[in-house]
Amino acid sequence: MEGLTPAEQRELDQRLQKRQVKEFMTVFGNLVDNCFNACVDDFTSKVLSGRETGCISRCVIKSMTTQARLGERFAELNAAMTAEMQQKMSR
Amino acid sequence: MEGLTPAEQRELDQRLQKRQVKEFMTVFGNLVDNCFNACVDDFTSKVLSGRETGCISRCVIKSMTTQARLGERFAELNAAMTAEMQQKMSR
Amino acid sequence: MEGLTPAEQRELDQRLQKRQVKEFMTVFGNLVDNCFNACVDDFTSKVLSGRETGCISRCVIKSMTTQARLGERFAELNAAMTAEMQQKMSR
Amino acid sequence: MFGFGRPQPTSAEKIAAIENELKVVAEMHSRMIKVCSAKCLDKTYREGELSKGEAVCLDRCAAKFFEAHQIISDQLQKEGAARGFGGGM
Amino acid sequence: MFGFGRPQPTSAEKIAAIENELKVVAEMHSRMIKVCSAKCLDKTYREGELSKGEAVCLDRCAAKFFEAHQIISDQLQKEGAARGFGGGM
Amino acid sequence: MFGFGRPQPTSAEKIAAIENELKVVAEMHSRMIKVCSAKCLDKTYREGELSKGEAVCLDRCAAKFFEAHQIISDQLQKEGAARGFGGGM
Repeated sequence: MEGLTPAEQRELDQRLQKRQVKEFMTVFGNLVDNCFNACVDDFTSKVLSGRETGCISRCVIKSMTTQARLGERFAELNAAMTAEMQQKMSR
Repeated sequence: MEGLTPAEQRELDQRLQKRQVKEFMTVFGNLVDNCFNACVDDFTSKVLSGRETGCISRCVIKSMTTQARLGERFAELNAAMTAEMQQKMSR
Repeated sequence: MEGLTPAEQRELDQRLQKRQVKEFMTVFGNLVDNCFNACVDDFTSKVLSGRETGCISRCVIKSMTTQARLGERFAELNAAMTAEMQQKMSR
Repeated sequence: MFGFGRPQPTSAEKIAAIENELKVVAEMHSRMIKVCSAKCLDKTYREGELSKGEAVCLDRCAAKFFEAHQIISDQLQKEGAARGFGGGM
Repeated sequence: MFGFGRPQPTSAEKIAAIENELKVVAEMHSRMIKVCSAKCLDKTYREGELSKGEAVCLDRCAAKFFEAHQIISDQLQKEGAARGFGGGM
Repeated sequence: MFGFGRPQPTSAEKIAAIENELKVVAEMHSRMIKVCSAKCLDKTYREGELSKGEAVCLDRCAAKFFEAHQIISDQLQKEGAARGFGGGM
Protein backbone atom coordinates (compact mmCIF):
# COMPACT_ATOMS: atom_id res chain seq x y z
CA MET A 1 0.00 0.00 0.00
CA GLU A 2 2.89 2.40 0.67
CA GLY A 3 5.40 3.92 -1.70
CA LEU A 4 3.28 6.07 -4.02
CA THR A 5 4.89 9.09 -5.66
CA PRO A 6 3.10 12.43 -5.19
CA ALA A 7 1.78 12.22 -8.76
CA GLU A 8 0.41 8.74 -8.13
CA GLN A 9 -1.11 9.92 -4.88
CA ARG A 10 -2.87 12.77 -6.68
CA GLU A 11 -4.19 10.41 -9.36
CA LEU A 12 -5.41 8.04 -6.66
CA ASP A 13 -7.09 10.86 -4.73
CA GLN A 14 -8.95 11.94 -7.84
CA ARG A 15 -10.19 8.44 -8.48
CA LEU A 16 -11.26 8.01 -4.89
CA GLN A 17 -13.21 11.24 -5.06
CA LYS A 18 -14.99 9.98 -8.17
CA ARG A 19 -15.67 6.71 -6.38
CA GLN A 20 -17.10 8.54 -3.39
CA VAL A 21 -19.47 10.52 -5.57
CA LYS A 22 -20.57 7.29 -7.26
CA GLU A 23 -20.91 5.53 -3.92
CA PHE A 24 -22.96 8.40 -2.53
CA MET A 25 -25.25 8.27 -5.54
CA THR A 26 -25.85 4.56 -5.06
CA VAL A 27 -26.58 4.99 -1.36
CA PHE A 28 -28.86 7.92 -2.12
CA GLY A 29 -30.66 6.00 -4.86
CA ASN A 30 -31.19 3.00 -2.62
CA LEU A 31 -32.52 5.27 0.08
CA VAL A 32 -35.06 6.84 -2.29
CA ASP A 33 -36.16 3.41 -3.51
CA ASN A 34 -36.47 2.00 0.00
CA CYS A 35 -38.31 4.89 1.52
CA PHE A 36 -40.62 5.28 -1.46
CA ASN A 37 -41.37 1.56 -1.50
CA ALA A 38 -42.01 1.46 2.23
CA CYS A 39 -44.07 4.65 2.46
CA VAL A 40 -46.01 5.11 -0.77
CA ASP A 41 -48.72 2.69 -1.80
CA ASP A 42 -51.67 4.87 -2.59
CA PHE A 43 -52.02 6.02 -6.18
CA THR A 44 -55.42 7.70 -5.99
CA SER A 45 -53.59 11.04 -5.97
CA LYS A 46 -50.50 12.36 -7.72
CA VAL A 47 -49.32 14.36 -4.73
CA LEU A 48 -47.70 12.85 -1.65
CA SER A 49 -50.04 12.89 1.35
CA GLY A 50 -49.00 14.21 4.75
CA ARG A 51 -48.83 10.67 6.03
CA GLU A 52 -46.53 9.70 3.15
CA THR A 53 -44.17 12.67 3.50
CA GLY A 54 -44.01 12.04 7.26
CA CYS A 55 -43.17 8.40 6.70
CA ILE A 56 -40.53 9.30 4.10
CA SER A 57 -38.96 11.86 6.39
CA ARG A 58 -38.76 9.37 9.28
CA CYS A 59 -37.42 6.73 6.89
CA VAL A 60 -34.66 9.08 5.74
CA ILE A 61 -33.66 9.92 9.32
CA LYS A 62 -33.66 6.27 10.32
CA SER A 63 -31.68 5.31 7.22
CA MET A 64 -29.09 7.97 7.92
CA THR A 65 -28.72 6.90 11.52
CA THR A 66 -28.44 3.32 10.35
CA GLN A 67 -25.77 4.23 7.84
CA ALA A 68 -23.80 6.22 10.37
CA ARG A 69 -24.01 3.37 12.88
CA LEU A 70 -23.05 0.69 10.35
CA GLY A 71 -20.27 2.97 9.12
CA GLU A 72 -18.79 3.04 12.63
CA ARG A 73 -19.14 -0.72 13.07
CA PHE A 74 -17.65 -1.31 9.65
CA ALA A 75 -14.67 0.91 10.38
CA GLU A 76 -14.03 -0.89 13.67
CA LEU A 77 -14.35 -4.35 12.14
CA ASN A 78 -12.21 -3.37 9.19
CA ALA A 79 -9.50 -1.90 11.41
CA ALA A 80 -9.48 -5.07 13.51
CA MET A 81 -9.21 -7.27 10.43
CA THR A 82 -6.48 -5.17 8.85
CA ALA A 83 -4.45 -5.28 12.07
CA GLU A 84 -4.88 -9.05 12.19
CA MET A 85 -3.81 -9.45 8.57
CA GLN A 86 -0.74 -7.28 9.03
CA GLN A 87 0.24 -9.35 12.03
CA LYS A 88 -0.06 -12.54 9.98
CA MET A 89 1.94 -11.05 7.10
CA SER A 90 4.77 -9.78 9.28
CA ARG A 91 5.36 -13.22 10.74
CA MET B 1 -23.13 24.44 -17.20
CA GLU B 2 -22.95 26.26 -20.56
CA GLY B 3 -19.89 27.44 -22.40
CA LEU B 4 -18.31 24.23 -23.68
CA THR B 5 -15.78 24.45 -26.50
CA PRO B 6 -16.49 22.32 -29.61
CA ALA B 7 -13.83 19.82 -28.50
CA GLU B 8 -15.41 19.56 -25.05
CA GLN B 9 -18.82 19.17 -26.64
CA ARG B 10 -17.54 16.31 -28.80
CA GLU B 11 -15.97 14.58 -25.80
CA LEU B 12 -19.22 15.01 -23.88
CA ASP B 13 -21.29 13.64 -26.77
CA GLN B 14 -19.09 10.55 -26.92
CA ARG B 15 -19.49 9.92 -23.24
CA LEU B 16 -23.22 10.42 -23.41
CA GLN B 17 -23.45 7.92 -26.23
CA LYS B 18 -21.54 5.40 -24.13
CA ARG B 19 -23.84 6.13 -21.23
CA GLN B 20 -26.90 5.61 -23.42
CA VAL B 21 -25.65 2.23 -24.58
CA LYS B 22 -24.99 1.26 -20.97
CA GLU B 23 -28.37 2.57 -19.87
CA PHE B 24 -30.08 0.66 -22.65
CA MET B 25 -28.32 -2.53 -21.62
CA THR B 26 -29.48 -2.12 -18.03
CA VAL B 27 -33.05 -1.47 -19.10
CA PHE B 28 -32.92 -4.42 -21.48
CA GLY B 29 -31.43 -6.69 -18.82
CA ASN B 30 -34.07 -5.71 -16.29
CA LEU B 31 -36.75 -6.35 -18.88
CA VAL B 32 -35.45 -9.84 -19.57
CA ASP B 33 -35.25 -10.63 -15.86
CA ASN B 34 -38.73 -9.28 -15.15
CA CYS B 35 -40.48 -10.94 -18.02
CA PHE B 36 -38.67 -14.24 -17.48
CA ASN B 37 -39.44 -14.18 -13.77
CA ALA B 38 -43.08 -13.32 -14.34
CA CYS B 39 -43.71 -15.74 -17.20
CA VAL B 40 -41.54 -18.82 -16.73
CA ASP B 41 -42.03 -21.15 -13.81
CA ASP B 42 -42.22 -24.57 -15.37
CA PHE B 43 -38.98 -26.48 -15.69
CA THR B 44 -40.31 -29.82 -16.89
CA SER B 45 -39.15 -28.87 -20.38
CA LYS B 46 -36.13 -27.00 -21.72
CA VAL B 47 -38.08 -25.21 -24.44
CA LEU B 48 -40.41 -22.28 -23.82
CA SER B 49 -44.07 -23.25 -24.14
CA GLY B 50 -46.52 -21.30 -26.27
CA ARG B 51 -48.08 -19.92 -23.11
CA GLU B 52 -44.68 -18.74 -21.91
CA THR B 53 -43.64 -17.07 -25.17
CA GLY B 54 -47.03 -15.38 -25.36
CA CYS B 55 -46.67 -14.10 -21.82
CA ILE B 56 -43.12 -12.88 -22.52
CA SER B 57 -44.22 -11.12 -25.69
CA ARG B 58 -47.05 -9.31 -23.88
CA CYS B 59 -44.72 -8.50 -21.02
CA VAL B 60 -42.24 -6.91 -23.44
CA ILE B 61 -44.94 -4.82 -25.11
CA LYS B 62 -46.33 -3.68 -21.78
CA SER B 63 -42.85 -2.88 -20.47
CA MET B 64 -42.06 -0.82 -23.55
CA THR B 65 -45.30 1.10 -23.29
CA THR B 66 -44.60 1.65 -19.62
CA GLN B 67 -41.11 2.92 -20.35
CA ALA B 68 -42.34 5.26 -23.07
CA ARG B 69 -45.06 6.59 -20.78
CA LEU B 70 -42.75 7.05 -17.81
CA GLY B 71 -40.18 8.62 -20.14
CA GLU B 72 -42.73 11.28 -21.12
CA ARG B 73 -43.77 11.91 -17.53
CA PHE B 74 -40.17 12.07 -16.45
CA ALA B 75 -39.30 14.59 -19.15
CA GLU B 76 -42.25 16.78 -18.15
CA LEU B 77 -41.46 16.62 -14.45
CA ASN B 78 -37.78 17.24 -15.08
CA ALA B 79 -38.48 20.23 -17.32
CA ALA B 80 -40.79 21.69 -14.69
CA MET B 81 -38.22 21.19 -11.95
CA THR B 82 -35.38 22.65 -14.04
CA ALA B 83 -37.47 25.72 -14.86
CA GLU B 84 -38.26 26.15 -11.17
CA MET B 85 -34.61 25.83 -10.17
CA GLN B 86 -33.48 28.33 -12.79
CA GLN B 87 -36.08 30.77 -11.55
CA LYS B 88 -34.79 30.38 -8.00
CA MET B 89 -31.18 30.83 -9.12
CA SER B 90 -31.85 33.92 -11.21
CA ARG B 91 -33.44 35.69 -8.29
CA MET C 1 -14.93 -8.11 -35.36
CA GLU C 2 -11.61 -9.65 -36.44
CA GLY C 3 -8.48 -7.86 -37.59
CA LEU C 4 -7.10 -6.29 -34.43
CA THR C 5 -3.50 -5.09 -34.43
CA PRO C 6 -1.26 -6.48 -31.66
CA ALA C 7 -1.50 -3.13 -29.80
CA GLU C 8 -5.28 -3.22 -30.03
CA GLN C 9 -5.27 -6.82 -28.86
CA ARG C 10 -3.17 -5.90 -25.84
CA GLU C 11 -5.47 -3.00 -24.96
CA LEU C 12 -8.47 -5.31 -25.31
CA ASP C 13 -6.88 -7.98 -23.13
CA GLN C 14 -6.23 -5.44 -20.41
CA ARG C 15 -9.82 -4.28 -20.46
CA LEU C 16 -11.11 -7.82 -20.39
CA GLN C 17 -8.97 -8.57 -17.38
CA LYS C 18 -10.41 -5.55 -15.62
CA ARG C 19 -13.87 -6.69 -16.58
CA GLN C 20 -13.21 -10.17 -15.21
CA VAL C 21 -12.08 -8.79 -11.88
CA LYS C 22 -15.20 -6.63 -11.76
CA GLU C 23 -17.40 -9.53 -12.78
CA PHE C 24 -15.83 -11.76 -10.14
CA MET C 25 -16.46 -9.14 -7.50
CA THR C 26 -20.12 -8.91 -8.46
CA VAL C 27 -20.53 -12.67 -8.38
CA PHE C 28 -18.71 -12.85 -5.06
CA GLY C 29 -20.81 -10.03 -3.60
CA ASN C 30 -24.03 -11.67 -4.71
CA LEU C 31 -22.88 -14.93 -3.20
CA VAL C 32 -22.19 -13.29 0.17
CA ASP C 33 -25.57 -11.55 0.14
CA ASN C 34 -27.44 -14.71 -0.84
CA CYS C 35 -25.78 -17.02 1.62
CA PHE C 36 -25.96 -14.53 4.45
CA ASN C 37 -29.62 -13.82 3.74
CA ALA C 38 -30.47 -17.50 3.51
CA CYS C 39 -28.46 -18.65 6.53
CA VAL C 40 -28.40 -15.88 9.12
CA ASP C 41 -31.56 -14.74 10.87
CA ASP C 42 -30.68 -14.81 14.53
CA PHE C 43 -29.30 -11.61 16.00
CA THR C 44 -29.20 -12.59 19.66
CA SER C 45 -25.44 -13.04 19.28
CA LYS C 46 -22.77 -11.20 17.32
CA VAL C 47 -20.87 -14.36 16.41
CA LEU C 48 -22.00 -16.82 13.75
CA SER C 49 -23.31 -20.06 15.26
CA GLY C 50 -22.13 -23.49 14.14
CA ARG C 51 -25.45 -23.99 12.38
CA GLU C 52 -25.00 -20.70 10.52
CA THR C 53 -21.41 -21.33 9.42
CA GLY C 54 -22.41 -24.82 8.29
CA CYS C 55 -25.29 -23.42 6.28
CA ILE C 56 -23.05 -20.72 4.76
CA SER C 57 -20.42 -23.26 3.83
CA ARG C 58 -22.96 -25.53 2.10
CA CYS C 59 -24.49 -22.49 0.42
CA VAL C 60 -21.08 -21.50 -0.96
CA ILE C 61 -20.41 -24.99 -2.29
CA LYS C 62 -23.84 -25.22 -3.87
CA SER C 63 -23.49 -21.75 -5.40
CA MET C 64 -20.11 -22.63 -6.87
CA THR C 65 -21.42 -25.87 -8.33
CA THR C 66 -24.38 -23.96 -9.70
CA GLN C 67 -22.14 -21.35 -11.27
CA ALA C 68 -19.88 -23.96 -12.81
CA ARG C 69 -22.87 -25.84 -14.20
CA LEU C 70 -24.55 -22.72 -15.57
CA GLY C 71 -21.20 -21.62 -16.98
CA GLU C 72 -21.01 -24.83 -19.01
CA ARG C 73 -24.60 -24.54 -20.20
CA PHE C 74 -24.07 -20.90 -21.07
CA ALA C 75 -20.95 -21.69 -23.08
CA GLU C 76 -22.77 -24.43 -25.00
CA LEU C 77 -25.81 -22.28 -25.71
CA ASN C 78 -23.66 -19.32 -26.68
CA ALA C 79 -21.55 -21.43 -29.04
CA ALA C 80 -24.68 -22.82 -30.66
CA MET C 81 -26.13 -19.33 -31.09
CA THR C 82 -22.92 -17.88 -32.48
CA ALA C 83 -22.64 -20.72 -35.00
CA GLU C 84 -26.24 -20.12 -36.05
CA MET C 85 -25.67 -16.39 -36.43
CA GLN C 86 -22.54 -16.87 -38.48
CA GLN C 87 -24.43 -19.24 -40.75
CA LYS C 88 -27.15 -16.64 -41.26
CA MET C 89 -24.61 -13.90 -41.95
CA SER C 90 -22.61 -15.93 -44.46
CA ARG C 91 -25.69 -16.57 -46.55
CA MET D 1 -29.07 18.39 -8.57
CA PHE D 2 -25.95 18.59 -6.42
CA GLY D 3 -24.23 21.94 -6.62
CA PHE D 4 -20.51 21.63 -6.05
CA GLY D 5 -19.45 25.23 -6.61
CA ARG D 6 -15.86 24.89 -7.83
CA PRO D 7 -13.93 28.08 -8.54
CA GLN D 8 -12.48 27.65 -12.07
CA PRO D 9 -13.26 24.25 -13.54
CA THR D 10 -10.96 22.60 -16.09
CA SER D 11 -12.26 21.00 -19.28
CA ALA D 12 -12.28 17.55 -17.71
CA GLU D 13 -14.08 18.84 -14.63
CA LYS D 14 -16.75 20.63 -16.65
CA ILE D 15 -17.43 17.52 -18.70
CA ALA D 16 -17.44 15.32 -15.61
CA ALA D 17 -19.87 17.67 -13.86
CA ILE D 18 -22.35 17.59 -16.77
CA GLU D 19 -21.91 13.85 -17.17
CA ASN D 20 -22.60 13.39 -13.49
CA GLU D 21 -25.69 15.55 -13.59
CA LEU D 22 -27.04 13.50 -16.48
CA LYS D 23 -26.09 10.27 -14.76
CA VAL D 24 -28.11 11.27 -11.71
CA VAL D 25 -31.06 12.01 -13.96
CA ALA D 26 -30.69 8.79 -15.96
CA GLU D 27 -30.37 6.70 -12.82
CA MET D 28 -33.41 8.31 -11.29
CA HIS D 29 -35.31 7.58 -14.48
CA SER D 30 -34.38 3.91 -14.48
CA ARG D 31 -35.17 3.62 -10.77
CA MET D 32 -38.55 5.19 -11.41
CA ILE D 33 -39.25 2.62 -14.12
CA LYS D 34 -38.35 -0.19 -11.74
CA VAL D 35 -40.27 1.09 -8.73
CA CYS D 36 -43.40 2.26 -10.54
CA SER D 37 -43.61 -0.86 -12.72
CA ALA D 38 -43.51 -2.94 -9.54
CA LYS D 39 -46.19 -0.78 -7.90
CA CYS D 40 -48.58 -0.45 -10.84
CA LEU D 41 -48.36 -3.29 -13.34
CA ASP D 42 -50.41 -6.48 -13.20
CA LYS D 43 -47.69 -9.16 -13.33
CA THR D 44 -49.80 -11.89 -14.93
CA TYR D 45 -49.38 -10.29 -18.36
CA ARG D 46 -52.66 -11.60 -19.62
CA GLU D 47 -52.86 -8.34 -21.56
CA GLY D 48 -50.09 -6.73 -23.56
CA GLU D 49 -51.59 -3.26 -23.44
CA LEU D 50 -51.61 -1.07 -20.34
CA SER D 51 -55.04 -0.93 -18.76
CA LYS D 52 -56.49 2.49 -18.01
CA GLY D 53 -55.92 1.82 -14.31
CA GLU D 54 -52.29 0.88 -14.83
CA ALA D 55 -51.65 3.94 -16.98
CA VAL D 56 -53.13 6.33 -14.41
CA CYS D 57 -51.25 4.58 -11.63
CA LEU D 58 -47.95 5.00 -13.54
CA ASP D 59 -48.56 8.72 -14.07
CA ARG D 60 -49.27 9.30 -10.40
CA CYS D 61 -46.44 7.07 -9.30
CA ALA D 62 -44.06 9.06 -11.51
CA ALA D 63 -45.20 12.35 -9.97
CA LYS D 64 -44.96 10.99 -6.43
CA PHE D 65 -41.58 9.41 -7.07
CA PHE D 66 -40.27 12.69 -8.40
CA GLU D 67 -41.64 14.56 -5.42
CA ALA D 68 -40.17 12.02 -3.01
CA HIS D 69 -36.83 12.28 -4.79
CA GLN D 70 -36.83 16.02 -4.29
CA ILE D 71 -37.87 16.09 -0.66
CA ILE D 72 -35.34 13.39 0.20
CA SER D 73 -32.65 15.29 -1.68
CA ASP D 74 -33.52 18.48 0.23
CA GLN D 75 -33.68 16.67 3.54
CA LEU D 76 -30.31 15.02 2.99
CA GLN D 77 -28.69 18.32 2.14
CA LYS D 78 -30.04 19.87 5.33
CA GLU D 79 -29.33 16.93 7.63
CA GLY D 80 -26.12 16.07 5.83
CA ALA D 81 -24.78 19.55 6.51
CA ALA D 82 -25.73 19.17 10.16
CA ARG D 83 -24.67 15.57 10.78
CA GLY D 84 -21.96 14.95 8.21
CA PHE D 85 -23.81 12.25 6.27
CA GLY D 86 -21.66 9.94 4.25
CA GLY D 87 -18.65 10.39 6.50
CA GLY D 88 -18.62 6.66 7.12
CA MET D 89 -17.89 5.84 3.49
CA MET E 1 -25.95 -9.14 -30.43
CA PHE E 2 -26.54 -5.52 -31.42
CA GLY E 3 -25.22 -4.69 -34.87
CA PHE E 4 -24.19 -1.05 -35.17
CA GLY E 5 -22.87 -1.02 -38.70
CA ARG E 6 -20.36 1.83 -38.59
CA PRO E 7 -18.51 2.68 -41.83
CA GLN E 8 -14.78 2.71 -40.86
CA PRO E 9 -14.24 2.12 -37.16
CA THR E 10 -11.22 3.56 -35.35
CA SER E 11 -9.06 1.50 -33.00
CA ALA E 12 -10.91 2.77 -29.95
CA GLU E 13 -14.26 2.04 -31.57
CA LYS E 14 -13.30 -1.49 -32.56
CA ILE E 15 -12.11 -2.27 -29.04
CA ALA E 16 -15.18 -0.67 -27.51
CA ALA E 17 -17.46 -2.70 -29.80
CA ILE E 18 -15.84 -6.01 -28.82
CA GLU E 19 -15.76 -5.01 -25.18
CA ASN E 20 -19.43 -4.15 -25.35
CA GLU E 21 -20.32 -7.44 -27.01
CA LEU E 22 -18.50 -9.33 -24.26
CA LYS E 23 -20.08 -7.18 -21.60
CA VAL E 24 -23.53 -8.06 -22.90
CA VAL E 25 -22.62 -11.73 -22.75
CA ALA E 26 -21.07 -11.48 -19.29
CA GLU E 27 -24.05 -9.59 -17.95
CA MET E 28 -26.45 -12.09 -19.41
CA HIS E 29 -24.45 -14.85 -17.78
CA SER E 30 -24.55 -13.26 -14.35
CA ARG E 31 -28.26 -12.50 -14.71
CA MET E 32 -28.85 -16.13 -15.64
CA ILE E 33 -27.04 -17.26 -12.52
CA LYS E 34 -29.19 -14.98 -10.40
CA VAL E 35 -32.52 -15.82 -11.98
CA CYS E 36 -32.01 -19.57 -12.31
CA SER E 37 -30.54 -19.93 -8.83
CA ALA E 38 -33.66 -18.22 -7.46
CA LYS E 39 -35.94 -20.46 -9.53
CA CYS E 40 -34.21 -23.80 -8.94
CA LEU E 41 -32.25 -23.96 -5.69
CA ASP E 42 -33.61 -25.09 -2.35
CA LYS E 43 -32.73 -22.13 -0.11
CA THR E 44 -32.51 -24.08 3.16
CA TYR E 45 -29.03 -25.32 2.25
CA ARG E 46 -29.41 -28.50 4.23
CA GLU E 47 -27.31 -30.08 1.48
CA GLY E 48 -24.17 -28.64 -0.05
CA GLU E 49 -24.44 -30.68 -3.24
CA LEU E 50 -26.94 -30.00 -5.98
CA SER E 51 -29.75 -32.52 -5.95
CA LYS E 52 -30.57 -34.27 -9.23
CA GLY E 53 -33.78 -32.23 -9.42
CA GLU E 54 -31.96 -28.94 -8.89
CA ALA E 55 -29.35 -29.80 -11.52
CA VAL E 56 -31.95 -30.67 -14.15
CA CYS E 57 -33.93 -27.55 -13.27
CA LEU E 58 -30.81 -25.39 -13.75
CA ASP E 59 -30.09 -26.91 -17.17
CA ARG E 60 -33.62 -26.29 -18.36
CA CYS E 61 -33.75 -22.85 -16.82
CA ALA E 62 -30.52 -21.94 -18.63
CA ALA E 63 -31.93 -23.07 -21.98
CA LYS E 64 -35.22 -21.23 -21.41
CA PHE E 65 -33.47 -18.08 -20.21
CA PHE E 66 -31.29 -18.08 -23.30
CA GLU E 67 -34.30 -18.59 -25.53
CA ALA E 68 -36.21 -15.81 -23.74
CA HIS E 69 -33.22 -13.51 -24.10
CA GLN E 70 -33.17 -14.10 -27.83
CA ILE E 71 -36.86 -13.67 -28.49
CA ILE E 72 -36.94 -10.51 -26.39
CA SER E 73 -33.90 -9.18 -28.21
CA ASP E 74 -35.56 -9.88 -31.57
CA GLN E 75 -38.86 -8.39 -30.47
CA LEU E 76 -37.19 -5.23 -29.20
CA GLN E 77 -35.33 -4.77 -32.45
CA LYS E 78 -38.56 -5.06 -34.43
CA GLU E 79 -40.73 -2.97 -32.13
CA GLY E 80 -37.89 -0.57 -31.37
CA ALA E 81 -37.50 0.18 -35.05
CA ALA E 82 -41.24 0.80 -35.31
CA ARG E 83 -41.81 2.71 -32.07
CA GLY E 84 -38.45 4.27 -31.29
CA PHE E 85 -37.82 2.40 -28.03
CA GLY E 86 -35.52 4.06 -25.58
CA GLY E 87 -36.16 7.51 -26.99
CA GLY E 88 -37.23 8.67 -23.55
CA MET E 89 -33.77 8.17 -22.11
CA MET F 1 -8.40 -8.94 0.19
CA PHE F 2 -7.30 -10.68 -3.01
CA GLY F 3 -3.55 -10.96 -3.32
CA PHE F 4 -2.39 -10.88 -6.91
CA GLY F 5 1.37 -11.02 -6.41
CA ARG F 6 2.70 -9.18 -9.44
CA PRO F 7 6.50 -8.87 -9.83
CA GLN F 8 7.14 -5.14 -10.46
CA PRO F 9 3.93 -3.12 -10.71
CA THR F 10 3.74 0.01 -12.86
CA SER F 11 2.21 3.25 -11.62
CA ALA F 12 -1.14 2.48 -13.22
CA GLU F 13 -1.13 -1.03 -11.76
CA LYS F 14 -0.31 0.18 -8.26
CA ILE F 15 -3.11 2.73 -8.37
CA ALA F 16 -5.54 0.20 -9.84
CA ALA F 17 -4.65 -2.31 -7.11
CA ILE F 18 -5.33 0.18 -4.31
CA GLU F 19 -8.46 1.43 -6.03
CA ASN F 20 -9.68 -2.13 -6.34
CA GLU F 21 -8.98 -2.90 -2.70
CA LEU F 22 -10.97 0.16 -1.66
CA LYS F 23 -13.74 -0.72 -4.08
CA VAL F 24 -14.08 -4.14 -2.50
CA VAL F 25 -14.32 -2.51 0.90
CA ALA F 26 -16.79 0.15 -0.24
CA GLU F 27 -18.97 -2.42 -1.96
CA MET F 28 -18.95 -4.63 1.09
CA HIS F 29 -19.97 -1.65 3.17
CA SER F 30 -22.90 -0.78 0.95
CA ARG F 31 -23.99 -4.41 0.79
CA MET F 32 -23.86 -4.57 4.57
CA ILE F 33 -26.10 -1.51 4.79
CA LYS F 34 -28.59 -3.13 2.43
CA VAL F 35 -28.63 -6.57 4.03
CA CYS F 36 -28.61 -5.46 7.67
CA SER F 37 -31.22 -2.73 7.11
CA ALA F 38 -33.48 -5.39 5.60
CA LYS F 39 -32.84 -7.77 8.49
CA CYS F 40 -33.11 -5.31 11.38
CA LEU F 41 -35.27 -2.27 10.61
CA ASP F 42 -39.00 -2.02 11.22
CA LYS F 43 -40.28 -0.99 7.78
CA THR F 44 -43.39 0.85 8.96
CA TYR F 45 -41.32 3.90 9.88
CA ARG F 46 -43.68 4.98 12.61
CA GLU F 47 -40.55 6.15 14.41
CA GLY F 48 -37.69 8.11 12.90
CA GLU F 49 -35.21 7.10 15.57
CA LEU F 50 -33.65 3.65 15.80
CA SER F 51 -35.15 1.62 18.62
CA LYS F 52 -32.76 0.00 21.10
CA GLY F 53 -33.62 -3.38 19.57
CA GLU F 54 -32.92 -2.21 16.04
CA ALA F 55 -29.61 -0.66 17.05
CA VAL F 56 -28.40 -3.82 18.79
CA CYS F 57 -29.58 -5.93 15.84
CA LEU F 58 -27.61 -3.71 13.42
CA ASP F 59 -24.43 -4.05 15.50
CA ARG F 60 -24.69 -7.82 15.62
CA CYS F 61 -25.68 -8.05 11.98
CA ALA F 62 -22.61 -6.00 11.03
CA ALA F 63 -20.32 -8.31 12.99
CA LYS F 64 -21.93 -11.45 11.55
CA PHE F 65 -21.89 -10.05 8.02
CA PHE F 66 -18.21 -9.26 8.35
CA GLU F 67 -17.48 -12.71 9.68
CA ALA F 68 -19.50 -14.33 6.90
CA HIS F 69 -17.68 -12.22 4.33
CA GLN F 70 -14.35 -13.48 5.65
CA ILE F 71 -15.21 -17.15 5.87
CA ILE F 72 -16.73 -17.08 2.38
CA SER F 73 -13.68 -15.29 1.05
CA ASP F 74 -11.40 -17.91 2.65
CA GLN F 75 -13.56 -20.79 1.43
CA LEU F 76 -13.60 -19.45 -2.12
CA GLN F 77 -9.84 -19.09 -2.16
CA LYS F 78 -9.43 -22.68 -1.04
CA GLU F 79 -12.10 -24.22 -3.24
CA GLY F 80 -11.34 -21.84 -6.11
CA ALA F 81 -7.75 -23.04 -6.15
CA ALA F 82 -8.97 -26.65 -6.23
CA ARG F 83 -11.90 -26.32 -8.64
CA GLY F 84 -11.04 -23.32 -10.79
CA PHE F 85 -13.94 -21.14 -9.70
CA GLY F 86 -15.01 -18.50 -12.15
CA GLY F 87 -13.62 -20.35 -15.13
CA GLY F 88 -17.02 -20.25 -16.76
CA MET F 89 -16.94 -16.52 -17.17
